[in-house]
Amino acid sequence: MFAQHLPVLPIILPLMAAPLCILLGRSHLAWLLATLVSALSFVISVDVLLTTLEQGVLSYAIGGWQPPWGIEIRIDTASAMILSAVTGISTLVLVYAKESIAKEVDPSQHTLFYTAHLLCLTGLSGILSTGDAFNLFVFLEISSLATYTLVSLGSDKRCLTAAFRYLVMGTIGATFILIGVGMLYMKTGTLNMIDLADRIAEFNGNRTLKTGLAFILVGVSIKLALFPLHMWLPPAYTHAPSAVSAFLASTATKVAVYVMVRFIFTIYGAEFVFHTMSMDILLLALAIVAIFKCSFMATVQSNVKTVLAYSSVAQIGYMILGISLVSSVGLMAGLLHIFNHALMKGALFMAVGAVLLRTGSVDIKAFQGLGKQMPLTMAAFTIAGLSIIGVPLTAGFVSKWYLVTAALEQQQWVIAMLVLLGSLLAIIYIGRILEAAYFKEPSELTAGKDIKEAPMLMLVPMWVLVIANIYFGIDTSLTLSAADTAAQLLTQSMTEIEAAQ
Amino acid sequence: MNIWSTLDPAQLINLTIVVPLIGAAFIALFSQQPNLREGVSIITAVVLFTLVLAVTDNTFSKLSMETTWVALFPGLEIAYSVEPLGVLFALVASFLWIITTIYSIGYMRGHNEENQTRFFFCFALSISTVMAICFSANLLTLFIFYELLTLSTYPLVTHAGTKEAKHGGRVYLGVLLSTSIVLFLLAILGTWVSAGTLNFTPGGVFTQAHSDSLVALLLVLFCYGIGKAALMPFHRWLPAAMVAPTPASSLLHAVAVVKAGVFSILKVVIYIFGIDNLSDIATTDVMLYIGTATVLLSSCVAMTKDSLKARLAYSTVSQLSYIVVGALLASSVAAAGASLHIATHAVGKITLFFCAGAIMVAAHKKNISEMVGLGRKMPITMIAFAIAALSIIGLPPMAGTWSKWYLMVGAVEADKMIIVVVLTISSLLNVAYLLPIPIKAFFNTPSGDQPAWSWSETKEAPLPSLIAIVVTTTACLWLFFYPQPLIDLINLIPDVSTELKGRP
Amino acid sequence: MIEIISSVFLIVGAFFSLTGAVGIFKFPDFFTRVHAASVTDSISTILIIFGLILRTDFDLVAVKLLFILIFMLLTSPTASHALAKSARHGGLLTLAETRSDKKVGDD
Amino acid sequence: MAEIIDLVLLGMLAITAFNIIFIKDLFTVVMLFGIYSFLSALIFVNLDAVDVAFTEAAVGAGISTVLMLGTLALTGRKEKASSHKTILPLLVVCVTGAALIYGTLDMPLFGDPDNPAHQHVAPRYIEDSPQEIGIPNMVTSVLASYRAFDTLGETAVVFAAAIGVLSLLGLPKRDRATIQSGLKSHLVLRVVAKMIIPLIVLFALYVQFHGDYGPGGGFQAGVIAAAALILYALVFGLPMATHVVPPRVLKALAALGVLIYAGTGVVSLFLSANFLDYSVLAEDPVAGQHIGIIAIELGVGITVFAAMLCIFYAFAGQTERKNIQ
Amino acid sequence: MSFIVDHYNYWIVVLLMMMGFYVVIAANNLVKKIVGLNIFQTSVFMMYISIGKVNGGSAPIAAEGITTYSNPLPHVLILTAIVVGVATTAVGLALVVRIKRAYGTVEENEFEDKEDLI
Repeated sequence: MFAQHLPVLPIILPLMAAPLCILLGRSHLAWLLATLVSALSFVISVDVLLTTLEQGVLSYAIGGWQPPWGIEIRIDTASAMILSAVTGISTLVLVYAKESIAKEVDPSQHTLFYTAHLLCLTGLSGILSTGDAFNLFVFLEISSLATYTLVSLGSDKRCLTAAFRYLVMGTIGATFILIGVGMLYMKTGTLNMIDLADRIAEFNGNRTLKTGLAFILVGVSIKLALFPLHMWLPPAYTHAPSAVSAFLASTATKVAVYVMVRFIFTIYGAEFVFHTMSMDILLLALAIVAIFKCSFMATVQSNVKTVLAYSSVAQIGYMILGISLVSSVGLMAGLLHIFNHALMKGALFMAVGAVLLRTGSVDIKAFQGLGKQMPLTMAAFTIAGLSIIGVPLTAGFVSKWYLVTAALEQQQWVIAMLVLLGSLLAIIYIGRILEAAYFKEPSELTAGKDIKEAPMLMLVPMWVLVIANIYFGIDTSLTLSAADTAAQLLTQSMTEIEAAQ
Repeated sequence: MNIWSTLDPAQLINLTIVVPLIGAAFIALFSQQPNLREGVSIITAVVLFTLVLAVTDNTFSKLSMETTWVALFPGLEIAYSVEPLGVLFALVASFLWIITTIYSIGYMRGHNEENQTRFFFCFALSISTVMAICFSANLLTLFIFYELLTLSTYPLVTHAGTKEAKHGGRVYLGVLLSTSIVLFLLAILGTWVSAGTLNFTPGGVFTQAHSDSLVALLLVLFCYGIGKAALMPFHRWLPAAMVAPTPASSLLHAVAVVKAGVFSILKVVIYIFGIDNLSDIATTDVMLYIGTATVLLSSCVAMTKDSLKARLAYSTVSQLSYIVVGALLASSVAAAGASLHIATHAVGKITLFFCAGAIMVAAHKKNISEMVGLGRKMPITMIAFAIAALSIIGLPPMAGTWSKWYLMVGAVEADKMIIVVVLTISSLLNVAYLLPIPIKAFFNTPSGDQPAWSWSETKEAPLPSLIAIVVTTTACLWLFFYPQPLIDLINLIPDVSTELKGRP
Repeated sequence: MIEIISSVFLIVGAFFSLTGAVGIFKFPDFFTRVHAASVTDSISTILIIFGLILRTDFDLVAVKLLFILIFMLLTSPTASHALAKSARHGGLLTLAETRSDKKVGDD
Repeated sequence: MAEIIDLVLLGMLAITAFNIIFIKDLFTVVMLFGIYSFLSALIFVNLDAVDVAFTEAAVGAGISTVLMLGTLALTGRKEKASSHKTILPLLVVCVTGAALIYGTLDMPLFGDPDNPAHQHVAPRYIEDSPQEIGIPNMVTSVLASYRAFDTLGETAVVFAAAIGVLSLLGLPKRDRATIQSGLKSHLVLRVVAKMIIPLIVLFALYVQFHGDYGPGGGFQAGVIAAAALILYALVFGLPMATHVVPPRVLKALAALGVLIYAGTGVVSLFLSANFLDYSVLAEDPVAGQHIGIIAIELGVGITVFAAMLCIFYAFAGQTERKNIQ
Repeated sequence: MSFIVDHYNYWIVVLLMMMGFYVVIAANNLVKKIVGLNIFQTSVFMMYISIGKVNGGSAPIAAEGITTYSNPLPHVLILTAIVVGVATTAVGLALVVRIKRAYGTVEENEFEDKEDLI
């Protein structure tokens, strides 16, 4: 009986489970509820994804009010694809979190942790599903507030300053988006994305709309940590509890990239953004700098979580690069990378969390000798690391393949080369950690300690992600068809214009 | 000869790739029982060889063998298709694997190495990837297994676990991964985007429609991207990889890895660019001269090296460039020579490495200067060394003669006399850096008076190693007298022939 | 007619309000300032609300305004009282006391 | 006339903001911020946004200021002079401002009834909502029905904030009444507080249920009710307040409010309508809408009340803790 | 002249926004940063409400005899945004309190000195 309501369920299930967690009060019950609800959302998202692949866009009018008067839930393949990744990762992270936060978070806050996690999930699902520009802002803020809370639960006091910085930057970003949406509304009188897109087309070159776009892009760029607005991200991911880092690194910034895609391709249209405003050159330049600067930063860090955080910023550069190539293949590569990167970063952060649990440190020195002591964890780290590098038969290779293809299709040989060179830096920063793990003797940090393999509850989700990395590196049919359909849908207007010319 | 005739030919390919993997699994399983483990290794090697023989048989009977594993991207699969050049390489690699396994047993036990299971395990893995490279039907498949080969041989390079080994391993991985990811992958993608296919197609995939500068650029990218071919200045990894245990060096860095590199170049030249179109490409000559420069320079470097393995390593760099030069000469005869050189150089160089390893195990000597008079202690090893050295130099009656001959003929055919000159000079250089070693060993004596030589004085390497050395030395000779099967095989390669064009 | 009366109320109310503001600036110390503010506040509230009531139709709105007035008359003096008392409690001295203690209070 | 008032208010806002930049005494800064909020509330009234003005006054000048003061009590009221770089921020601000000014050049005329914003979606709300929803306050109609999903999100945000503050500061323990706190010596204050606190609560209930007809609704009501208890806690001390409304109950109430809201939506799901479609809640769609709005406004009110009070408790608990030390 | 009359409202609002924004990014004291954030957001709210204004309109509460109403939609949006703002403020201030406890200061440059910057 709920078949037609499926699009809205991934939002309201976690939304209702969050207060229930508080009412339950007991942390293990809260954990169970959160995990089950998240898993259920995942199943629904996958179902929705398959439905969109068959039937195209799903639209659902909240409250029975037809858009543009009411708020519309609008799920196309791009949303459904990222939604599946987000809910899937969330489920795995929750399974993982039980053991992980037991060590890193004070027991009295476990229930709050699960509640905040569910709220964050609600926000992310909402952003991905909504078809209304202002509603997107609301959900963005739900997820952000929950995120600040989650980050501040870390055990190191530096998580507080990290969370505060994140809060200030995030709020500025959100306010910028608010300004931009206000300008859109001012000129068009509507907030529904599709309706907006129809009406913006009349105003090509309008100064208010241009400014609105600029503000939205800057705001979203803060949220997605596009260089040089990424300064909040490394401390936040470093000092947050590992489960939180794993979740945020693989979902939150990706969802922000999705928001950017949505605003550029659905609302404004590629024509306006890239031809009228020439945003592609700016984005391209920033993406390239992000890839190199932040990959380089990653190679000189001694805290492994910071390494991964900088790596995340660099990887976001790849996604933006895909978008800035202004082609269906480029966008597809970007979307693919959103999905694939979620898989790899999730696994990497989980592995690091396991190391933190067993050794009490995430310094690169703590990794020395772990290849023997925690073989399964380090094997997972290795495979996920190879995926980041983009070694064939891993998911990372697939997205890089399409990214370079997209660049070459535009005859951008230099950019193609730079993308590949960026992978070399990944070899260095992943390689350093692997070298420590496999070739160095245990350092004074861990010497003499009896270090055991991570508990089952952590290994299983970690390895599920690792296997997903390999699976989606070999059997690409699902991800490719989803990303392809999504990119086709999003760039429809663009191809129509090109055809007209 | 074909004991697998009951099998579907397409299944043979799968088997050649899977059998070493199964072997590897058993090796890991029997890690506690060395005899059983090494037994498994040898059996796997033999089975693999018979499989490759069966494939060869089918190739001669023009049976097409193809199989597809999985479609990685739309229109782009991990697929295999047998063609003669790959068969040639597979034959060489699988045959030498048997020998090397036998040799390793002696070497590893004689040397009391640690982590022997890991060694044999990775060995089997890398052979599996080599088989996949041999039979790959498109560049993507080739690339994937090319990378896997790098990764699976990395533990072999760093086997010793010393600081030196790690440094060597880092250079090895660094150079090979960087070149392959940045240049090779870029070249592949460039081909994919412009030509729309990555399948190995006789005559090449590029047409007149493709811009000349694009094709020229791609050629450079391929030549340098395939770092395993050790074209200067990306040759550093090869000497660095010599920190590996000798059996690993011998098989992988004289046969499997480097040959995978030049094999890839040959394959790209023949099936992606097409030999006939090669002369139209602007950068062919540039790369050709870089190849010849590599030939000469690395020979010169080799002369300065005292460490035997380092000298052999630079010799390998030089010899690999023969193949690159042969491939780029745009002549069918030179290509044939290059293909044949894969086989002849392999047997020659592996013998030399075996000898170097034997000297290390039996006499614990690494440097050439210490080998004075060693012929008395290790006569068989040093004789083998001398024969193999002659083969590398290209003197009859050794196998190397044929490949050099065809290369020279090809150079003449391509009207590039300078190459002929360079090859000749290079042979002289070979003489200069290889022959002194056996000469010193046999004819120089450390001190004036020596008692007459007797068998009791000898202290040869362990028996398995010795057997291996003898077998490969025999192969050096054998291939001089009976090169015909290989030449027949090479003549099956499209556009490649040992006959000069225009003459009946 | 009512209009005019109402306007007078409003203007006078506004005037008192203004005097209160001036007082805050002009009076020398905390206690006198609080005094100025609270006294004028009450009278101006009364006047303004009466002025407004006169402009209504004496319906529900007028009742609401009356409620507001009562509320303001309760809270505003209480707030002033609490403020002054807290200040006293916290040790703040009146102007006279400051002078007699010969302390330099220059604000 | 309205323009002049607008202009004067804006000028006063500018002066206030300008002072906030330069004043180092944080207590003054916070009070100025309260003034800023009040002034903006006045502007909202002047621009016909009475509901917004109501909320801004209650939240900006009320809750926010109280929380800021609470923070100042813990962190000290002086901003230290610093050699912080001012050039870069100034540059960023100038560029941003210039971009905004550029954006205003093509903006529709201020107050023009022909603006696109007044032509497209809004007319339906103005013309049809009194019939479709059956209540005169269009803001409430849009808030609670047309855009109910936004409001659900808003409730979740408040809930998330409560969760965040709880996880950061924790709730005060209920039985710590040994500490003397509150304003014991202020007899006048205590008496007056006793008189008006019930009135405030009554007023909150009025705002809650009168929101359909006039300005107000669950959110404002929740804030006002919370303000009543905040006053109580200030005058009689936190321990007394936690005795009246225990923190654990508040936590549960905050959760309950969200559940009531979302639950209303789920009920429509079970009545085979779309999520948050209230028309099916009664025979008559308009009556259904009314029921739905009352239900969700109640949810909002409960959550906001509980969350705001929770947040206040958490801050006040910290202050008490500091006092003990 | 009419250009100024039609836009002055937006310009002053922009000025206010930028003053708030300046406080956010330039202030060293965390409480002041939060105050700045609030000013910034409140000013943005004013921009929205300005959009909703219709000359000669009255508050959007249906009543007899009134035909022109101001646009209710921006009001709804801003109601939501105000709540979001106060929620952020609360969490931000809670963080400030914790930072004070952990570092003993709420001046940004002082606690930055105490942690090795990443």
